[in-house]
Amino acid sequence: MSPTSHARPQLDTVKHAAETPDTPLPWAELGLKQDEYERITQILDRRPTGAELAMYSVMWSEHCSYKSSKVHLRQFGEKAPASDALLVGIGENAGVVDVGQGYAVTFKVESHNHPSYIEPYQGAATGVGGIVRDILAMGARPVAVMDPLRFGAADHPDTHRVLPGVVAGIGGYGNCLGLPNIGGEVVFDSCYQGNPLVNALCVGVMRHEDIHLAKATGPGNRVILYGARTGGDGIGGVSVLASETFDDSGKPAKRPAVQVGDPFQEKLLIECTLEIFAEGLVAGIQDLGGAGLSCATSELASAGSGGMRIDLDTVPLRDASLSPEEILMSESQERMCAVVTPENEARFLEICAKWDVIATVIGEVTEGDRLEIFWRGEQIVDVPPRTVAHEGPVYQRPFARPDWQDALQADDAGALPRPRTADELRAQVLRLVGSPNQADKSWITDQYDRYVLGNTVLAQPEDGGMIRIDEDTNLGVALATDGNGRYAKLDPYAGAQLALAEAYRNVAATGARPLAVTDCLNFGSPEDPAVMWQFAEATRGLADACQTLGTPVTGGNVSLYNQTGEVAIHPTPVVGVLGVIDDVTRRTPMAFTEPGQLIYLLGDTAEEFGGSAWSQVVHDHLGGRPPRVDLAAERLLAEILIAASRDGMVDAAHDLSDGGLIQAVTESCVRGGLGARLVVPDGLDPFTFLFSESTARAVVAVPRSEETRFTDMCVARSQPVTRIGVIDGDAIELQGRFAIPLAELREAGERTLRALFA
Amino acid sequence: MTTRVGVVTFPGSLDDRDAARAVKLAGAEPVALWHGDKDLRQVDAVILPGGFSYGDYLRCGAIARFSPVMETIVEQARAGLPVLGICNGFQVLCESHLLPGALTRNDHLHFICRDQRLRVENADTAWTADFAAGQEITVPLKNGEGGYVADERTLDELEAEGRVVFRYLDVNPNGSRRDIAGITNAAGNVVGLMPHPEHAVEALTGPTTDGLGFFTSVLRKLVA
Amino acid sequence: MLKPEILDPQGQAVQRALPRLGFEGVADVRQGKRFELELAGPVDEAALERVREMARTFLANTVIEDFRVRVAEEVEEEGVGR
Amino acid sequence: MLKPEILDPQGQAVQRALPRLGFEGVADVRQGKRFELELAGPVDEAALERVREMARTFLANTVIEDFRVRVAEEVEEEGVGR
Ligand SMILES: Nc1ncnc2c1ncn2[C@@H]1O[C@H](COP(=O)(O)OP(=O)(O)O)[C@@H](O)[C@H]1O
Ligand SMILES: [Mg+2]
Repeated sequence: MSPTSHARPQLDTVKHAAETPDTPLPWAELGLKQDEYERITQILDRRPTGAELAMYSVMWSEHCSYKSSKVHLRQFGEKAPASDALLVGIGENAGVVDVGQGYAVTFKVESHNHPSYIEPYQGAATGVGGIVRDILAMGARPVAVMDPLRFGAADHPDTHRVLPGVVAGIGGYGNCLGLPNIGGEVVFDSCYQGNPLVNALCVGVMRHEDIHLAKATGPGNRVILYGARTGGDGIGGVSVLASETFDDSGKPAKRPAVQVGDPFQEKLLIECTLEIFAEGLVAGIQDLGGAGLSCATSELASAGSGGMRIDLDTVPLRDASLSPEEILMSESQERMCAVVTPENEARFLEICAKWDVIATVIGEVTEGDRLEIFWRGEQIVDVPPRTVAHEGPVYQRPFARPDWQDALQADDAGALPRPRTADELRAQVLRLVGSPNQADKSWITDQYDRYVLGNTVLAQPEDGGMIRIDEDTNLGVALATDGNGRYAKLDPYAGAQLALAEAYRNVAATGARPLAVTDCLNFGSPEDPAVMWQFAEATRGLADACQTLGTPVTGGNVSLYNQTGEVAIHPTPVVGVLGVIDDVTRRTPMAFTEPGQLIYLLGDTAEEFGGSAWSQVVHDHLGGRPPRVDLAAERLLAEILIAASRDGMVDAAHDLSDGGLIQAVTESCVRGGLGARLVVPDGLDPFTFLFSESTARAVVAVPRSEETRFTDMCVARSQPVTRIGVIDGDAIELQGRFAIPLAELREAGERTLRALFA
Repeated sequence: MTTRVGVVTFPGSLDDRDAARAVKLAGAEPVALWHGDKDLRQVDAVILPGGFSYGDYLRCGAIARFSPVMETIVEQARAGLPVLGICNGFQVLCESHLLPGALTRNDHLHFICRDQRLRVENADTAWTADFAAGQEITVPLKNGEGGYVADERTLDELEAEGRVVFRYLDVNPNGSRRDIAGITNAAGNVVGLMPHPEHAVEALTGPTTDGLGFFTSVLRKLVA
Repeated sequence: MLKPEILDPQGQAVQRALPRLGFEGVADVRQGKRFELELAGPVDEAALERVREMARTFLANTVIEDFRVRVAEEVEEEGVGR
Repeated sequence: MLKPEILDPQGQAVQRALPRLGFEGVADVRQGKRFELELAGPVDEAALERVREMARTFLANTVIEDFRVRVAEEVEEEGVGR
């Protein structure tokens, strides 16, 4: 299926294409639909050359063009809340947020799902590499990464192939780059069996004046490709791997679909690029990710004035046998493309040489509005770049609420048998705490460096990761990612809002003020109207909730076709929230560390078990409705948590999410090495108290001296607050019902993943 | 006159900024040294920081050992210049034969990042004088190839001469022989260890501030 | 060994270092793994077939690696690396 | 290859995994590295001596590793691994 393997003895130049209108081209194998191919011939007013076809096919793939999702994603812009914080919005490599004191922060989450299933180590590693380059391309120094992950059933043999490889790949790449890993997620569910989700988030910091955009302007300016040599990696990877459901046919022989990452090269690329930025040497810059040079050249040209000329022969190759089409499509990692004025060219190349980074002038910005590419002196591409990069196809895919949705929602988890005795209650607490999704994740997170750079204030297992960005003023940012596919399956609109609400709450629990959002929307095939409905509902839900909470979506990523045959994964919107904290020394950790401090529950608890961890662990059940979304309550709770942190009224805070109150209290106790005595509040039964997953809740530890001030503040602001116990001893005791030694809880939580994977 | 402590940056060094911060917090002046430069810029001591020099390809520290800056460091270390190798820096010191033995793949085959308790066995080196012998400290540990190995004769010699400077407590995180976390040369000016004292210098970001002692030790030694 | 078309960052790092160490004239370096297996029984064709199977399914990652099975110091065996 | 007296956790992990995968009868596994060098010039005794030197000083860490230099498919060379 490589374009060259078709009988085309002669170089397919623009001239040749014009003269041979009837030559058949493999557009279908390249993933293009008939009408898409016809549009290309209309745009060009002739048939495309092989090279042009290669470019259009990768750039018009689902992965690069967002053709199925675009019409829905628009809402993120249309409904974006007014925010002074947004410096760069959706559409650039990543959004940029003002965090004060002249600093700007850029962050984004992206998927590398399909490659990570085929080759877990390299797939995950290059996923980290790709997102880091996105952040770098904005002008920022990357300062931390996170990794929201979803795998099939924890005890499934294939999970034992995929998980260790993915974790080693994320660690292998991120650790070697010197970026602390400050959080993420690990979720097991058999719906991800053939479609694990490997999402990666990177956050970077810069000064306002350092923001760089991906555009090529100024005729005569040099286009410089720098970083690794170009090899045959991942050719067709974008269209075949990321956009179509797996099948083995049509992969080019001898052209690996798998890309291999070289984190050392990327580290050099980062340092070299930052030095280049510091000297103000670039006019525009773009990373090379999916679709490689096709993407970088067409996007740079399209976002700029339009004209660019590239001599493909100058591209440094790792494999001399590559055809020009393959060079254009190659996804070799660790490459960047910069636009540089002629005066700055020499200094640019000098800095690259200092860092041992290969840099080559491959072309220049031209007058006019055509992207022209030459090979062996002949022209093989002559296209309007906008048609490649920004004016791809847009689909209004049909969507319809699936007919099973009603039955699923009617299957209420509230009707499941509940524990009747104190012993049953106790046993179910231990089962919950030891279940793979709630269990301690340190077997995984211990494989990640959380200390490097020396600015990590909070990292896993805290609610959010926190990074100090100014060592003198103690300004910092906090980040959390969340997504609950079970909730989203029950109600995609609410599910997306719950993902946002949880991440927002996690950030607030650390004491930081939530500012902005990134998201990775992982769904099944958009060609299935039911999946498309889930997608439409989730995006609508997320956009609405972002509007209400005042946190704009700044960027993200869509991953479709996560399905095996007819069966799609649970709709899984993963949401990352970024918050700012003026003084990181005021952060609120999650650990209960002071005996005698009081434990308060913030928020209201109702009987809400649909999609809950309890229903999954104890009954293997998914049905009913997810917990009610209450964004006004989330907002109030966040304000309370932030004020309490700023004014030193709480020593610990931990948000409540899956697993409910008992899970949160267990985590805070285990982390602090102290037990707790809990009392069931009036009006609640012990089961609901322990396991309900009502939202907008958190537990806090309040020093006795602050008790009045804290509860007064809550009452004054109408924040529901209930005293539920005291930190004490070495067991968690539910008064009058049961006590579980802390050691037993710790052991139950820590044993699970080690037993499965160590 | 402030004491100048050089921190070498190899391509792929990661904890160089952390080491420089630690030097500063201890009251000395950090001086950036570049791998391609033989000149040590008149520093009074040198730190080889953690990271993945040259990607740790081939073997950890194997390629860095041949960099121009190492030529001068090896020479001056033999003449008494205090040198501290942390993690990757320790690996470079072993590859350079300034310290005996080698560091191999962790016995459990995973990278591991944890807060590690250590015992200071030798408080007489240039980098440990501010500790008391037998003192227990906690600093982060993070490595994939931190298993210390040497032949029995070398191990016995290290023990006999008091050149085991740190030993792992609670758990041996990587299969190091005799729980060895760090060693010194015979003169006591060159020290290498796998754990990262530079990550334990601020209460805000480290598990403890036990790591500061390394950097104040060398300062005191140099001023004295 | 990594397949020839797969990037080998380790081999490249070694190759780049060689001239600096004064070793010229090395046109290419690739780095791979080597396993020495000691079999309990006789090294007959059946045993070798088992070893090849082991290599194919476990020792090598045939998504990105080729392999060869060889009997030490004696026979030379070409494996089916893909 | 790691010297026989040096613990080889990778080889051991492989060996432990084999029976679980249904491969019995492997008495010992050791894992090492393999480098394929392509020389620009002729592979004569002088070139080989240079390669041996390269192995001794750089490719292998002779504190813990032995090595052998071999000319592909033709001559077999025993290195001086210690
Ligand atoms: N893959 C991962 N990488 C890094 N940190 C992780 C990963 N998975 C979970 N964590 C961390 O473990 C902690 C607990 O995770 P989780 O229970 O999902 O948190 P929450 O419910 O508060 O969102 C969090 O600090 C989270 O960031
Ligand atoms: Mg949380």
